[in-house]
Amino acid sequence: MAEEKTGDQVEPKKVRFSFQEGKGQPPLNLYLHWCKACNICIAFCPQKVFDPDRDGKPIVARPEQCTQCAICWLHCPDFVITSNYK
Amino acid sequence: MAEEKTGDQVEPKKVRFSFQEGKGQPPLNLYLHWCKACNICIAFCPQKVFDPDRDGKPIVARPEQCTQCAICWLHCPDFVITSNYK
Amino acid sequence: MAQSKNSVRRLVQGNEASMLGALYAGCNFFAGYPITPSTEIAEGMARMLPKKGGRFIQMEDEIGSMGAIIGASAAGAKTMTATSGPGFSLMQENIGYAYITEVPCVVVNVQRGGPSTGLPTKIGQQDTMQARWGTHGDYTAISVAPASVRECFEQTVKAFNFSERFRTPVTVLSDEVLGHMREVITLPEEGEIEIINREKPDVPAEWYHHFEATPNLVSPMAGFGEGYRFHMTGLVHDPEGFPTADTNEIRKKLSKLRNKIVRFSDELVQLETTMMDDANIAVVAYGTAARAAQQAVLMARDKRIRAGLIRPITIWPFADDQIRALLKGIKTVLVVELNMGQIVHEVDRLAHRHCKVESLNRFDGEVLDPVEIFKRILEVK
Amino acid sequence: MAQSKNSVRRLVQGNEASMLGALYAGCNFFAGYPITPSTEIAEGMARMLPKKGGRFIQMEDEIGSMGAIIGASAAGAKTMTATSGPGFSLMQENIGYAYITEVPCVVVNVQRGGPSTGLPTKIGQQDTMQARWGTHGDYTAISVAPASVRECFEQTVKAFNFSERFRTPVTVLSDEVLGHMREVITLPEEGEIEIINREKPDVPAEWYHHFEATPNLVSPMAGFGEGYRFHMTGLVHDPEGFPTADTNEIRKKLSKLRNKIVRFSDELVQLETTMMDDANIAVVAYGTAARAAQQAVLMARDKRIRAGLIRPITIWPFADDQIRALLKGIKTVLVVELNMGQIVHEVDRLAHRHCKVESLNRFDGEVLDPVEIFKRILEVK
Amino acid sequence: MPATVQPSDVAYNYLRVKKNFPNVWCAGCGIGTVMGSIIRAIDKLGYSKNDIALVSGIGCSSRLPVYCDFNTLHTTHGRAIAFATGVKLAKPHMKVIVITGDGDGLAIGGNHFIHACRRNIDITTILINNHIYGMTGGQCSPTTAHDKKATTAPYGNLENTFDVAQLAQAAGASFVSRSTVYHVQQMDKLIGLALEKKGFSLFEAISNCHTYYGRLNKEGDAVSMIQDMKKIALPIKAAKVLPPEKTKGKLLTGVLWDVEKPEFCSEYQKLIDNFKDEREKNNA
Amino acid sequence: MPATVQPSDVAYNYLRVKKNFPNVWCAGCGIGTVMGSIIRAIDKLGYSKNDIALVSGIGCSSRLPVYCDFNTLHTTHGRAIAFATGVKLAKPHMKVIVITGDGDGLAIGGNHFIHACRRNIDITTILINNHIYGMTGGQCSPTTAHDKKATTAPYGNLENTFDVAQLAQAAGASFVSRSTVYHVQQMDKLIGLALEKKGFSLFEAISNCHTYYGRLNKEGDAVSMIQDMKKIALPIKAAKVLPPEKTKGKLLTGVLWDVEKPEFCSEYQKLIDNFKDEREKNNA
Amino acid sequence: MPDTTQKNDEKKKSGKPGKVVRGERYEIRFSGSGGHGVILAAVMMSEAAGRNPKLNVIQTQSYGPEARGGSSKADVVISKETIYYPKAMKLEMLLAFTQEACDKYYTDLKPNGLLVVDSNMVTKLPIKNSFGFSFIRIAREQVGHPMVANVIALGAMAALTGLVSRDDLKEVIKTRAPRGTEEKNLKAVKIGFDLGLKALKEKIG
Amino acid sequence: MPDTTQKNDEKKKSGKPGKVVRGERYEIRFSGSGGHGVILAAVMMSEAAGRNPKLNVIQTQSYGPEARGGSSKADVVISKETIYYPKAMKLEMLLAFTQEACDKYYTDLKPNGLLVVDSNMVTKLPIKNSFGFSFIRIAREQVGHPMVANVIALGAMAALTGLVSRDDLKEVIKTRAPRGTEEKNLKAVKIGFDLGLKALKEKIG
Ligand SMILES: Cc1ncc(C[n+]2csc(CCOP(=O)(O)OP(=O)(O)O)c2C)c(N)n1
Ligand SMILES: Cc1ncc(C[n+]2csc(CCOP(=O)(O)OP(=O)(O)O)c2C)c(N)n1
Ligand code: SF4
Ligand code: SF4
Ligand code: SF4
Ligand code: SF4
Ligand code: SF4
Ligand code: SF4
Ligand SMILES: [Mg+2]
Ligand SMILES: [Mg+2]
Repeated sequence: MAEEKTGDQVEPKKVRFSFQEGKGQPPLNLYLHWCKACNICIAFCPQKVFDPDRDGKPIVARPEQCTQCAICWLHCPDFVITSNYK
Repeated sequence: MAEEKTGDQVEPKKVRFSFQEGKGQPPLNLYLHWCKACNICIAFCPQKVFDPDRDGKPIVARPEQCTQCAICWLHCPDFVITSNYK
Repeated sequence: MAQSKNSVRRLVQGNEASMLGALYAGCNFFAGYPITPSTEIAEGMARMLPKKGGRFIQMEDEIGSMGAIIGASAAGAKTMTATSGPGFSLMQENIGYAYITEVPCVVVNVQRGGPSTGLPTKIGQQDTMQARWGTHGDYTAISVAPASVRECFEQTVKAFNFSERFRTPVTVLSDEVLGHMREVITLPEEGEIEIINREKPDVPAEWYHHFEATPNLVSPMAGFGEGYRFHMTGLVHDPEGFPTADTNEIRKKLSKLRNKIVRFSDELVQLETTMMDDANIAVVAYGTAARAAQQAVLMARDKRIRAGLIRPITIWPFADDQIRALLKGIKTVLVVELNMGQIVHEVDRLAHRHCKVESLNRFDGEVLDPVEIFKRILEVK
Repeated sequence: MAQSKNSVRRLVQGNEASMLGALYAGCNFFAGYPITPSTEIAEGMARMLPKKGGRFIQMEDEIGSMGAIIGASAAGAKTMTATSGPGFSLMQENIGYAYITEVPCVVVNVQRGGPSTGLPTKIGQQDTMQARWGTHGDYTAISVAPASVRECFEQTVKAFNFSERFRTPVTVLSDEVLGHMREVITLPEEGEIEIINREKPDVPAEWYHHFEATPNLVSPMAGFGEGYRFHMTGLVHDPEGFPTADTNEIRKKLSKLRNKIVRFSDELVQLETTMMDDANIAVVAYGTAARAAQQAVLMARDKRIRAGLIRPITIWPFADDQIRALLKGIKTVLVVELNMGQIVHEVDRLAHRHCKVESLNRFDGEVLDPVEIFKRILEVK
Repeated sequence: MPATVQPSDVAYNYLRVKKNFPNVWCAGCGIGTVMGSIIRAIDKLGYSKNDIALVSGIGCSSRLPVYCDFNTLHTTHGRAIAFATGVKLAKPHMKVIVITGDGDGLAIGGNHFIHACRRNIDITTILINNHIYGMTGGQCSPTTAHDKKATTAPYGNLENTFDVAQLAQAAGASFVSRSTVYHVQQMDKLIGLALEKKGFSLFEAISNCHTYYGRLNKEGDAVSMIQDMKKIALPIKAAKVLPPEKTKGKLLTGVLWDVEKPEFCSEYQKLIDNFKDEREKNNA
Repeated sequence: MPATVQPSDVAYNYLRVKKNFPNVWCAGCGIGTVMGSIIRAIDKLGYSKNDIALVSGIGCSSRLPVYCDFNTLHTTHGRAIAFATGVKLAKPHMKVIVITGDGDGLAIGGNHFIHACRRNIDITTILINNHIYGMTGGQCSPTTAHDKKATTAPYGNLENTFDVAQLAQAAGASFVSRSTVYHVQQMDKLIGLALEKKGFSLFEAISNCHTYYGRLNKEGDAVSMIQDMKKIALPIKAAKVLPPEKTKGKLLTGVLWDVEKPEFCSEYQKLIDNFKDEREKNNA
Repeated sequence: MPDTTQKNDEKKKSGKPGKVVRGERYEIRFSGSGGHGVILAAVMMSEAAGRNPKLNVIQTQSYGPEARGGSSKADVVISKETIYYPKAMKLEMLLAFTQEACDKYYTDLKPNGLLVVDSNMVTKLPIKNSFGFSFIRIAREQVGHPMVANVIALGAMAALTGLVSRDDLKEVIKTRAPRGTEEKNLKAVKIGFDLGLKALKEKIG
Repeated sequence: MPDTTQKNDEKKKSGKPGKVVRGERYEIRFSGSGGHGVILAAVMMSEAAGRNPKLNVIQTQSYGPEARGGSSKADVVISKETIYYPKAMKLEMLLAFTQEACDKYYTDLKPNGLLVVDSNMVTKLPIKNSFGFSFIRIAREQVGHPMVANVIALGAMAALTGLVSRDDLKEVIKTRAPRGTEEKNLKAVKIGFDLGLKALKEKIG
């Protein structure tokens, strides 16, 4: 029960997913129709993967940095984010 | 807080009131109109002062034994018993 | 006649009959909170239900009791609660929830004298209008009022039938005298009274809509845990059960609540008449008051007064058409109630122009005496 | 005109006006539980009362709120609560307690669409009958229905006045549109509207009976802690306030509850008419619906249709005599309500034989449009 | 007469003797005994009758106020504390005492109870716990022990019970105490302490309903039920120095909880006073 | 992808995606996050959707069930537990989950809450505590801290708060746990444990209402409120080994209480089975 | 309700209603105070009478304002015809266990109605047509239990009215008496029935 | 309610009612979604209009089914005569912050009614008679706060309608703007008013 010890729920992952611009699929899918631009994913992503668009919704700006740590999709209150790695 | 220690609320009194048949007033007054013959006073009097009458209401049978310990009047749920000693 | 076990004549109390009627109708869940003079119903249920595999729970209050029977009914049970005035008032919010979510359940109100704590051990018929208008918002209510121990049984069965047939809460308006009275009666045997159960869906779960529009306006009803997953809410909702703000859907939903009952009120109306054929003075009374009125009508007939009795058993929906027809040619109608005048307003609406509407009311916790009523018949005739 | 601070015209919301009206009337205690669309009243009270030395409390629910305002009124305060349908249903039991113990207090019901949770942010006028019949037992209710922001203020003051004058709870039937609407108005100045306070006893404490029989049927009322020690109970009681089983006393007590209001209903009835002098078609409407109806009547007059408007402001007791008189000579009466038809039943009772009673109802959370009403006038005229 | 012994007739100064007596309770019902304690505690504290309000709900226990010559309010079932809250806020100088039963105060009235605890409003609640609904004829209450019988638990109660004191404490009450109708002098004292406490104070009086609870559970008449209380009670002070096995199954009595925390009426008064000060400052 | 990381799209198997989305909650409201946890916990336990009932009252949090493809019942304000009790007793094999808020579950619904605890009926209650009434626009709730602002506490809250966990425990619940919308994986796990517990189990989810609570109390937007949760939370296991001064003002998270006691539905089943046995014996 | 009436869901069967023949109502009241068990006695009387298939029986009671204390009464109405009004109107027979009850209810007796009292409790007899028995004393002395006084009285009244048979009474007592007290109650009812018969004989004879 | 009517407690004053002259209603709607502050703008407009003692003003709004989210609208009705029906019937002017609101409400405009939109948000204009302003962009760029877009729009609409004066608007903003934002809002209203005047001139000129 690691999270009980630290109060933190996610350990930084060691694995780094390789993603290269123009190659393969992006690490995440965003169903932005449901997104309300709350900024949680953007602020909480430890790898700074997202940038906000004009409306404040996330753009996967640095896909190659994503570690699939799950923080963004676990916190997103609107079920916007799904992962492409299964 | 003696009663907190023993769980008992009344210590037996040392004083014994003198009452003699035919002399002075009885130790207690009973307003029997309110009495419901519950038997509490009779059962709880440590000095066995009362006897029940035909209806189960108390009779001050042994007035000379009353120590004015207050048990009867404190317990009587119907405010029947008052003391003549003040 | 070979008597089955049930058909033995026996001395039964009104509240006991209500309880037995519920079991006869298949009630398998009861939640309640004790209150005089209804408590014997809960006590009987506590004793009987576990024996029949049903469940009884004493809730923390009447609000909880009403909530629990709605929840249990949503989950497929046939459910009932019993109470009296103060508890009935507390149940109103949740009764409204049962109206809008169209959940069948039965509420027995063994009426006592009111308002407020009032006269806990005395009779009243003062919750008649409350049974119709007690909760906020628009809806249409069904209530029945028994007048004998046998009817406490029968009308509880009917209440379940109406409730299941129309997917709506139904109130049984009993009263203190009826509830505590004992009569030697023969209880109906199994099969003697038809039992109606809610229609279950026959479509696949994907197609199921909990509030589907149907020709008779009553939607088939699945229960929780039966493979049909659906949503229920006290917000105005669409046929699927989801909240809606579409004025058209709202109008349809609320109209359905009314029309499913109003359009079929002939199925609901139960009315008993005595010697109305040649009557020129009609007495209208229900529940315990009707028994005194019946006696009074007989006394009047003895004196060659052409009195008759109209006794609504179904109080809501009110028997408008039937009573209007019965009052044709009647000179005076005397409405006898154990309250300050409640259904007299309905009769007033229905009375023809030449028909005098009079009332006789008692609200001091006692039943009207037949002689009192008889005297009043003499006065107003 | 030298304008005092109060007489400045300003934009006021309906709920704010109700709140200000209460303060104007001297309300010094408010207990409530938030519910849309009434919450602004509680919020305003929370802000204002401590400034005026009064007290506000948010209770754990509406039952508690109603209990608290009755308790505070028994202890001498002028008290109010505000709610909407679901809360109003929950308050019914304790409202009945206020009836029988004759405790003045004001309940503002800012109506929303029902039944149940219904349409929390939409308008309804569906609790009209509930305000009359919502709690169990026999009693007579007083309710007023404002139709403008200024009237939200005025009628709250009146509600306090009626409540204090008659020692009884009074309901203000506001609605979502009124509550949230803003109008530029001039608030009454101090002294502009008369304030009535409950009559206090002038006898020595030993002689004081909390429910003493008086010529106007309203007993002087001492508060707790004022040297008059008395008993209050929801059981039917004698003039001293002690429970009684004497049928005579019971009859007297319950009759008092009715008669103190019925006999003085002329003091209570408030009715506004527009162009009824030569009308042959009358529209009856109240609250927000009346504003649409008023516009529709003007449209009809433009088309030379002799329409008029009857607007009851006091809903209960219903203005029987006044409306009966106004309907003399009227051919058609059109009752316009934002519900499925509630006071139409009352109008029906009162309409003369030759007078057709029609109704126009809307219950989808929207206000009737003047054009809709106008069209219906054309249809039924 | 020894000074420690309570005079026997103070009660008469506080009873509405002209009406209502003999009281409605069954012969031997402990509620009358609790009433005596309340009256003596008030008398001892020297409060003025005019400043005392007794507020109750519905139940045998809730019938108590009608017999006492105070400001008395017999409300609806379960709602006494809500009404009392109004009384207290309208007349903050008054001593407001709620009289309730285990059904009235904890079943239907449980919510008002825990919220009054939380608010820590200066009300003293005397909860007469007879483990059953007496008034309506012996139904189960939230304090009817598991397996015990009641008319709505004919095969034994399937539910668990509240520990009233623990509930009150967890909900936020600032004073919690308990005794029984056997321990009358302890009751007198604890009620006095509860009344003197600023904040929400609870006194739980264990009482006998031999008519229903006793009969259904074969616990005998009033006398034997009251005598049983003697056996089961254990003063908390004594309990504290005993090993756990000796306190198991015992009913702890005495002051069970006593803390200081913000009290609602005083907090409100501060708010009012602040505004007053502000106004005065502005006017000056 | 590491095995411990939750798949991101299980939720879609449980959402009523065709209607009702996007959900009604404000941008960043934690209720949606709690919904994700509930779904993942259920998925992990492999329960059948048909056997799950989600029952709620009224409030923002109580809107949760409408989005989930279970048997869902959105009841009246404060009454979810009462309705759920009926559901459970009618279909004892079902997993009945109550979704409620601090206002719904503890203010108006406080009584059903404590009684369900007492009865120890096998229902899991997920109480989303945002310390305010969100739905009606920011009024005070029983968990709004003393001195904090709300629209009905414009000068700061004069009342004290419930410690929900302590209240549930004192009232008789058999399992009590707590976490925050910051600690999503802890939430997933604790909800799973609560669901697996036989008896009344509580999971309190601390959530953010930045729209009202945050604005009125200057606690910033969703992100900053959620980040604050990280600072204040302290796992109970860690707290147990810390000195008291280090745990003061902290929000304990984890499993706070877990005991075995008689559960209502099983007790009832025994009663029914007894009668069945008796009948069968008599017939044999 | 009554069979003689028409339900709207049936076809109207009855022809023109003429003069209605109504059977005689036989009304008995049991009265006393809380502990006297008058309701149980009335219930037993009703059930016994109901064993006769030709009789209709209704039993009602009235509680005081409280569930406990105060005087209590229980009425039994017996008739060959349908009983409409369920409460007693004119009593054929009144049993009074207390003076208070006697004073309160004797005026409800028919002109020739019979008053039965516990002669130790009711010492002032308001009317002549009465029987006194020491029910409570006999219960204590002969059955060892004052509580069965009500059943002794029941027996006596059964004998005096002739409405129910000894056997029917016995059957009823077997089912209605609290468990474990059947024997005592059977003994009590025998005593009472014999007392009643004896008194009747004396009166007639 | 209206002054033209008779209260039963007064003496009926008015004579025969003839043809009723009604003042023109001037109806404006502010629409957008949750965060756009359309209600506050409508309230400010109403209060400013109300400063003219000759005008009657009513402001209403409608909430979606929820307290939050969805599109919201606020109406202002202004008239020299008593206003009976409080809701807008035929709009003189409609402000739309979103395309959704625009599409939903433009049909409520009078034949010659004017549509005012945020030209970045509303790109498909359903009618010709319209003005577009970049309210939100201007708010961000010139006031540093997108939140004051509503007040800029208010200023523009005030100028376009000519119903309320610049001074009245200012006064109102001082009291109605959230504390601490007065300056920003005053600046915003000035910008808006000027924008409106300019647009008007261009149109007319
Ligand atoms: C709303 C409502 N529900 C139910 C009742 C019936 N009722 C009266 S007293 C009571 C129980 C009282 O129990 P308790 O408080 O323990 O008092 P006791 O009689 O045991 O002293 C009940 C259920 C009522 N009067 N009002
Ligand atoms: C009987 C009743 N009273 C009041 C309301 C209004 N109401 C709806 S939600 C709510 C408060 C909800 O608070 P909480 O449970 O904390 O939910 P949140 O919105 O904060 O998630 C209130 C008071 C209602 N719907 N019904
Ligand atoms: S999974 Fe989400 S939070 Fe984690 S690194 Fe990738 S984008 Fe960032
Ligand atoms: S957390 Fe979800 S809703 Fe919030 S900005 Fe990111 S994707 Fe959008
Ligand atoms: S005071 Fe009472 S109890 Fe004590 S000895 Fe005297 S009679 Fe007995
Ligand atoms: S305790 Fe009181 S009521 Fe009981 S027997 Fe003694 S005097 Fe009578
Ligand atoms: S029923 Fe029980 S609680 Fe009520 S008075 Fe009798 S003994 Fe006391
Ligand atoms: S108001 Fe508060 S609780 Fe409700 S959805 Fe918005 S942030 Fe969440
Ligand atoms: Mg009790
Ligand atoms: Mg909340």
